[in-house]
Amino acid sequence: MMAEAETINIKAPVKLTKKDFTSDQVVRWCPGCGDYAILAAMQTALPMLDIPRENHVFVSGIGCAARFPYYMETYGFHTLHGRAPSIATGVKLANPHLTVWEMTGDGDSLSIGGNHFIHTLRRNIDINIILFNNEIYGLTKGQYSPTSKKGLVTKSTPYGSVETPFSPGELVIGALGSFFARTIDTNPKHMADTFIKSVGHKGTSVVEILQNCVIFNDGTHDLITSKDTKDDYQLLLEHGKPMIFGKEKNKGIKLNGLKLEVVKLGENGITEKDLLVHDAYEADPTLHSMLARMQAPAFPVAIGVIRAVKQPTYNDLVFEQIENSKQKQKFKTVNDLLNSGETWIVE
Amino acid sequence: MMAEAETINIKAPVKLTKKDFTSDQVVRWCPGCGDYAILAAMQTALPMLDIPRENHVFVSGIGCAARFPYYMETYGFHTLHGRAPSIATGVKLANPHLTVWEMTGDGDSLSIGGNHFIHTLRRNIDINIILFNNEIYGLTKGQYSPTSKKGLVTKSTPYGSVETPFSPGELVIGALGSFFARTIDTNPKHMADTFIKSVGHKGTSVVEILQNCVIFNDGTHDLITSKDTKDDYQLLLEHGKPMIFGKEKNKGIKLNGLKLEVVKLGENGITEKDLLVHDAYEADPTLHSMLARMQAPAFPVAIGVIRAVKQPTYNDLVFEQIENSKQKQKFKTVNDLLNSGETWIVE
Amino acid sequence: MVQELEKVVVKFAGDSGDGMQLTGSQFTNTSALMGNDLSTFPDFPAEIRAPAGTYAGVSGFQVQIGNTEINTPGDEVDVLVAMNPAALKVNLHSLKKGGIIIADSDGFDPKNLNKINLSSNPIEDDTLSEYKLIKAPITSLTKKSIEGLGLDTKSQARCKNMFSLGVMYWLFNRNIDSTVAFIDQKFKKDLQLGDANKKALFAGYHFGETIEATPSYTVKPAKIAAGKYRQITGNTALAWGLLAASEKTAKHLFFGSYPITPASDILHELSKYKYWDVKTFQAEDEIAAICSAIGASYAGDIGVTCTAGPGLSLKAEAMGLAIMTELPLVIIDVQRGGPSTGLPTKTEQADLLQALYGRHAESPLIVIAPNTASNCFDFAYMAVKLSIEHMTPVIILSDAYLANGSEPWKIPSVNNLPAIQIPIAKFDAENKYFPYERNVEKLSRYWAVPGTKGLEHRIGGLEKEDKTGSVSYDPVNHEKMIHIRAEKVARVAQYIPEQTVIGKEKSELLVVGWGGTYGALLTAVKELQLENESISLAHFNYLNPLPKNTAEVLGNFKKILVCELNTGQFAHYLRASFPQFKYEQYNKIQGLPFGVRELKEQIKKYLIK
Amino acid sequence: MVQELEKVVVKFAGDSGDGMQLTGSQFTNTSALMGNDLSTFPDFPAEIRAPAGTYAGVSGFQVQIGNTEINTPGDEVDVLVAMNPAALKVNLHSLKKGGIIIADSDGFDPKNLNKINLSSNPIEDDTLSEYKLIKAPITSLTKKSIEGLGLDTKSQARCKNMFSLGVMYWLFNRNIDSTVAFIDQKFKKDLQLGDANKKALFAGYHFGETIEATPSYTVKPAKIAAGKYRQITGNTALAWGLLAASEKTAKHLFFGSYPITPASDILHELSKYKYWDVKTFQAEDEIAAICSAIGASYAGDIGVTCTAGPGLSLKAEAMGLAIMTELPLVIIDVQRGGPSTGLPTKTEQADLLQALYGRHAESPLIVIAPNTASNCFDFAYMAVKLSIEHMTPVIILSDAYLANGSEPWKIPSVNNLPAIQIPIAKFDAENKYFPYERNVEKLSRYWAVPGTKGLEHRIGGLEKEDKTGSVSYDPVNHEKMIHIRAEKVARVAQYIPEQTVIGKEKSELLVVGWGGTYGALLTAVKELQLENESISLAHFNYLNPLPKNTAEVLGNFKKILVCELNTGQFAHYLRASFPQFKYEQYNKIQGLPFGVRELKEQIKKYLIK
Ligand SMILES: Cc1ncc(C[n+]2csc(CCOP(=O)(O)OP(=O)(O)O)c2C)c(N)n1
Ligand SMILES: Cc1ncc(C[n+]2csc(CCOP(=O)(O)OP(=O)(O)O)c2C)c(N)n1
Ligand code: SF4
Ligand code: SF4
Ligand SMILES: [Mg+2]
Ligand SMILES: [Mg+2]
Repeated sequence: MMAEAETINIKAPVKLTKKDFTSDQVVRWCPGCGDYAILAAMQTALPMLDIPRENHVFVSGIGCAARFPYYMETYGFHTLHGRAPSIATGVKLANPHLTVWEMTGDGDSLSIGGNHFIHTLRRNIDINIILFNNEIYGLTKGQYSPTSKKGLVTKSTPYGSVETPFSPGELVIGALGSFFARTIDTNPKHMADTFIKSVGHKGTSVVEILQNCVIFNDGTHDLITSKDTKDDYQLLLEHGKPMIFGKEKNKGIKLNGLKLEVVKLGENGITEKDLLVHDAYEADPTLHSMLARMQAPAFPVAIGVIRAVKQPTYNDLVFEQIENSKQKQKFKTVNDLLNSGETWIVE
Repeated sequence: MMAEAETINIKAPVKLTKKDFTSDQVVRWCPGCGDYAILAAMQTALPMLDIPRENHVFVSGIGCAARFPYYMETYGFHTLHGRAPSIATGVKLANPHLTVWEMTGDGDSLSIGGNHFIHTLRRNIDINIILFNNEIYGLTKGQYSPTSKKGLVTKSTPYGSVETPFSPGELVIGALGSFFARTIDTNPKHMADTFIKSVGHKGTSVVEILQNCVIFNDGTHDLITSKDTKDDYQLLLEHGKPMIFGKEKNKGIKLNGLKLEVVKLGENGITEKDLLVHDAYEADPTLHSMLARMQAPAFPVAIGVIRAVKQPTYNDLVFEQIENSKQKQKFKTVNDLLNSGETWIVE
Repeated sequence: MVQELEKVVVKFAGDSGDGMQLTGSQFTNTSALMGNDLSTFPDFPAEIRAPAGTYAGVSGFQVQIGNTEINTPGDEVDVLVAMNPAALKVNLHSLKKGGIIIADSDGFDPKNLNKINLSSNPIEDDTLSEYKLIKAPITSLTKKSIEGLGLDTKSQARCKNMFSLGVMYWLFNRNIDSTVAFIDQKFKKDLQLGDANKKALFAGYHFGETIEATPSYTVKPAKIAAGKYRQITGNTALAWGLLAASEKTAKHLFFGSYPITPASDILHELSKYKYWDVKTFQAEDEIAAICSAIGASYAGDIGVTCTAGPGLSLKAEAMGLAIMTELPLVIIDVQRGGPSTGLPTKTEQADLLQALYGRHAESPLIVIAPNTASNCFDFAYMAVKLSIEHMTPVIILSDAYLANGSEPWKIPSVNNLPAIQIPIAKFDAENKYFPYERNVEKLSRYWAVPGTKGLEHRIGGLEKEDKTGSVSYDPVNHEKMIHIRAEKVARVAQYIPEQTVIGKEKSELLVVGWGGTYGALLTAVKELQLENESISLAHFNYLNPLPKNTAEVLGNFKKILVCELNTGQFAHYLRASFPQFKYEQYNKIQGLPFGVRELKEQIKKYLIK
Repeated sequence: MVQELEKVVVKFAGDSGDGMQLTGSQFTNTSALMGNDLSTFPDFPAEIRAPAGTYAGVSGFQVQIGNTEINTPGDEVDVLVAMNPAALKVNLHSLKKGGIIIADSDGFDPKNLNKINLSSNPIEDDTLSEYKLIKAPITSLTKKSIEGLGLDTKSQARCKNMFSLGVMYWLFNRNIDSTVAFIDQKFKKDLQLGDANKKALFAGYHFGETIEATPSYTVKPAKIAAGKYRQITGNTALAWGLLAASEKTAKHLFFGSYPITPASDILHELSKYKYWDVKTFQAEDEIAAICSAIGASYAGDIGVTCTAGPGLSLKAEAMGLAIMTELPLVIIDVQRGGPSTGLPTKTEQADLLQALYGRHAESPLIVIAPNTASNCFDFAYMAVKLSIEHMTPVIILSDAYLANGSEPWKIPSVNNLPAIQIPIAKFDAENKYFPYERNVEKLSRYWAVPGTKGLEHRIGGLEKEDKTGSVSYDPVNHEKMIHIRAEKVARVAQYIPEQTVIGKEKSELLVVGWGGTYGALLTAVKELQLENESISLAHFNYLNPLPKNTAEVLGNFKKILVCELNTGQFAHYLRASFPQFKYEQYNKIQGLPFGVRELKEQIKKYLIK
């Protein structure tokens, strides 16, 4: 089965260029913030899509990440903290031909916006949620977020946080999400590629970006992203490919009963054939959930499209109902409606 | 490993009886509503616990289900639509010695209250959430809810609902829930038993009750609950027991790769040994998730405690921090604090 | 003997499960078809189906019909149908002395008497000596009438409301045909049940004929304006007004809502019109509901959201966003009793100050209130018009009384509704589009809809720079924008009708009201005018901004009496807006509409010179 | 030559990353320790760290120090430290003609000039000819001074704020010791960096000495009341006031909050005091925050929640629940610029009407507002006292100006704070506990805490029956309860101080203010009084209910001028409450506090006879 993610019309950037997607606003993130790379990746990706500029709408909530729309020369709406999924839903239902992006932070979408997030996923509204996960509230100057590691000392947790962080991927799957991918602010090509795939997916796409906040949570993703360790702690998933990783490409992921395990190729007779082969399009979420859950240092962290399952979208179903009901329209005009049912004439 | 659920002090109802837990308020549910049986089961269960009556607090949101506290002769707080988890959190943190119940409907906790629901689970606040799932908004007279079956025709979906329903168990697990059980309004003993187990669990316990709304969604659980079909569509889970079901106790659940399948004992050489044995205390959520996901008619629906994993609770961790910090208290009194740091004397 | 009446108030009361709402509507429909003017007041409990026989379970439906203009469902009941003791007790206090009671004597059994702690049976002792009592064994007669149809007991019991309706039809010489047609239609898939209902209806009718306990009555058609009429409730009228606006503007309606009593029926009604591209989105909560509507408005639909008090509280933050981004948005608030969950099924007018001020910081918006069930249609339409033409949110304050009450409505033609100008921004290669450039008269900005080539732009909740709409923290710009937003709303006064006065323009006492209390105030004032009192009524529909002649109107009277179903919110607002006048108040806050008699009594206090 | 000054206004301005807030605080601390009275005004951008060198990135810290009473951070700046061209340009308009500018000449490089589109360098051309300009190559001198310590360039650059502080210390003859101690403490884990900071500080000091470009100044200690003093900001004072109330009542503090500018620091501060059983709960949103606080109050803690405007909007519904269930609850709103996201770091007083009316239906609660950074302590304490003693929610309206500004505070003793009576319900076998039985004077109900044997009861958001607290839909009971809840809040007027007047009790003009504008209004009024104007000030802390002598106070003046940082909300409220008086208004809504000079100018308009 070929998923939508693969069928998207990718064309050479003939008409539009990165510059066409760059607005005249001064970018106001802290120097060194991972958000710059995300912006650049987006501005690189969009010209590769066969979508007119005016059909892109960037909706965001509140947070550092949520400043994103100001910097894109497209339609943009910087809304309320946590409410971007609902605004985006309205935009998509008003005009399903638009490509709707939701740019959001871990606080914006998983803390105050958690409910809209899970309901959007359940409904499978065809929007692309780009989740900047810096595991901190950046804009409010450094409180722990629902993805902060347990024990983290922040302004609001001087004794260390006692909360277990959400695993965005698991939450997405628990909320019946049809698309989940993970990428990294230090890998521009992979980001751009993932954005394109998210557009290709019909339904709610969630792209988690491991993003570094240099000011309030510097280095939180270091183990996964830094030059020295990344090969050992990133598992680059590609559909149809075996799950191999490691500096020497000699480690792999194997299923052991209902658990995953890291194995070494060559050791104990393990060969590539023993490894799991990634199937992003499998409807059953069991393995996707396990992959999303993998955490360093016990496991490598899965990067790439973990899940991309074709499921009817809310917007398609609504417009189908609209079309179908037009076949058996009860009233032609509002005047007909007003004059329907029991009426009487006074002379 | 022995889970808390098993160690709870169950004692003969010496001092308290069902009557002691019955308030003087007239019960105002529709005749025939499943809620009556739930009330009776709760009033039967509580005397079996070694907990003084004044230590029970029933918190609820808004909905038919949420009327529950009025009928219990305990402390009770009928709060706001969707907000019961937050109120309950405040109660538990103010006084961790209280046994806090949250009585809620599918709309109350999964629609408007979804965010508080998942955050309560993530934090693992030690409260017991009893979720009356009638797959409808009862109190507002019959709109579809986030658990209504796709296609359901209701007042707000005259053309049928286009939304995929949440599976409460999967959502609980996606939100890192430590305890999930399912029970049925037609089985009073099992309900009472499950309530007791939920109290035994330290952490957020979610008990989903398949509840019948006679007025607006009559019979939605019929396949699972009716006399004729229930044996074939209920899988009664017990920790340590093989997963057997069916009128003739001749069907079972077997693992096939990463999927579950229904098998017949005796057919194709299948014996009890091939069946899965339930382990509610396994920390890895993979199998629990699969069990929670099983749906009739392809599968029987899992009834009983699906997951009960010991994990630190938010409240315990907070009170630990409080105690620990008392060892190295920086100031003795507020006066000390006011006089600390840089001060100067004006003469 | 048939006695002719000018008007009569009838009330059907029984258990929630007894079908009294249906009985009441049928009686109403038939009377409407027979040409009466009328007004209804359904009154049901917060519980879906509270225990049978208890006070909590009583469901009532009151209707006043007349051959003259009828503006309220009536203070006092002339004829009460009581299906059980609880229904009798709850309603007795509003029954006119000498009024008629039709009691289902089967319902007055020991079990039901017990439920409300009655030791003696009121239809047997002398409790009702001041009334005309018709004891009818409705339940058993119904059963008897449909014996042999093979219905189960539950279905049999469900027919008794038709029996009582039959009795009333006989009593009031009503035409039975339309109800027969209704039954045929409703039970077209269960002919047996349809048959049973009809049998019960006729049995009741014949029972009335047989016992002839009282004279029977008739109410002649009212002399009302010629035309085609129908009945309509406030909630339906709101829904239809939105549909009309959508048709007129050729813009799709997007309705984001979360169910809540007493507003949900608007969602139910609109969800039927998918074929007119109406998108009803049942959101996960009120915040998602309003935000989806804002998103839809941003993308070019007519965004509407709808709720009651608790939901209005939740929408406060998002209203601020719509104000800042200057997008059209209609917010319907069907007011109910509060605070908090309060009295969810009862009526009240206590959300006014919240509608005016219930958002952080300086955030003015338009507030309007319909005053009859039928003109809910006009104000829903008007809300869309104002919201789009002035690019600002509009709150409609309806209430539970208007929402559920119904009245005959002379059907308007959509063709005659005022045009709606849409300030759409178009691409123009010569002139750059600035999101906050404004129409010089209205100060409204122009609506640039995503998907339009060349108008790409960014908006949001941070303060905007004048004209460009860029984010601006400039102090002077902020003050300027605060004033522009306020002035934009203030200028709406130039586009709405002036305030009218019913009665003399200048006189002794001006009664002031707003919204759903119109029927009662009008009736009271007109009756007093007939009594030659020097009194007029100014009933407000436009609350913010107030009509531009408001001060003038108020200034023409020696005394002003503001009557509201709250503790005096409109009076408070008028006092702050026009402190030069003195305002007296009459307030009631019982979850009930005003009664005409109580109003007249109160008003008279201010007429003593 | 050392010149003595009565008071002086100093402003440090640079990039967000330049450490100007720290420099400002150190200068303030030292001045406080040297006995000056003072007032500060930190002013930072909404961005965490906007691009270096841009206007958006400018972060400022203003302080006025004096040997007399100081109530504001000052209108006009005497000495401006500008680290780059953007910082200079943004602040130049408020620099006094003839004032001193200390500019980091290294920061005025082509790159930075370019960023704000300057073609000519203002410290080289004649832009600053009307000022005294001290050009100091701060960046390069700093680097030089710490050469050889082996610091990387980034760390080196971070020391330049200490250099500029050193220059200022020399200029104002400040004692350098406390900053040295501060550095030692701060860098005790990185001695190298500590060393560098000290070296830079001394280098700056010596630079000042060396160039001797101007006379140096001194500001003698102020003659203020004897006692022990400290500095405090409004946010810290609010936090500590709550701690004091917790200690005094021996009840645990539960603080449920969701971070939001400018309120988050209260959460940060309180989260340190776990050892005093303070539970800070960082909720998932504002609704969960207030609800957790309500739950905690219900269970016997002191429930507090804290937010700014957008969050206050979100809490509206839950406030209604606390009102209906009559539980203690303190809601802190640190006001900021709006509407919507607005100007998140700027000050404003525009949430007043929302605090008064921003909930559905009739839902009165207590509203109070501190007026100085330090009396935030007292009003936080008072909020807890009123909330518990009267069993009703209390809103505290602070603002961004009070929140971040600091002033010297004569340290009070917790022992002297007024006692707090807790209306706790106790089990009594003789008398059944009724949840809605009331204290006859205050009308407050009694608090029955879960876990108390024999007091099991149920409460909730549906209307309550008088006394029993059972759910009641009774019309007359509803009206009664509405009135009781209103009267309960109204009676608080008997328990709060009467309104005082600064100046003559009876005179020509009464200036009226409330909350955070006190310092500016007081200074303006006092200066005018010195100019022999017939003027007094009534500054309100208790907004609902108003002090019981309010009408009396207002009635003693020929004219009343209400000054607010909004479009006139308090004036509107006074007009509605006491329509017998005429109110003039002066309003400013620029995200900035009042300046003394502008106030005097405006006030004078009403003093012309
Ligand atoms: C209703 C509301 N509550 C709180 C805030 C304050 N606030 C703004 S952004 C934010 C959290 C930002 O965290 P995140 O979404 O992770 O974004 P980041 O800044 O880290 O990119 C908070 C709490 C707000 N603006 N509105
Ligand atoms: C803020 C708010 N929004 C909406 C409502 C209306 N409302 C009350 S209960 C309910 C849904 C009830 O459904 P559920 O939780 O499934 O409970 P059930 O009645 O089915 O037991 C709704 C929408 C409300 N009371 N408050
Ligand atoms: S605070 Fe963190 S996330 Fe925000 S702009 Fe700065 S570095 Fe980026
Ligand atoms: S409406 Fe449904 S859920 Fe509610 S009380 Fe009636 S039967 Fe029960
Ligand atoms: Mg973040
Ligand atoms: Mg339900």
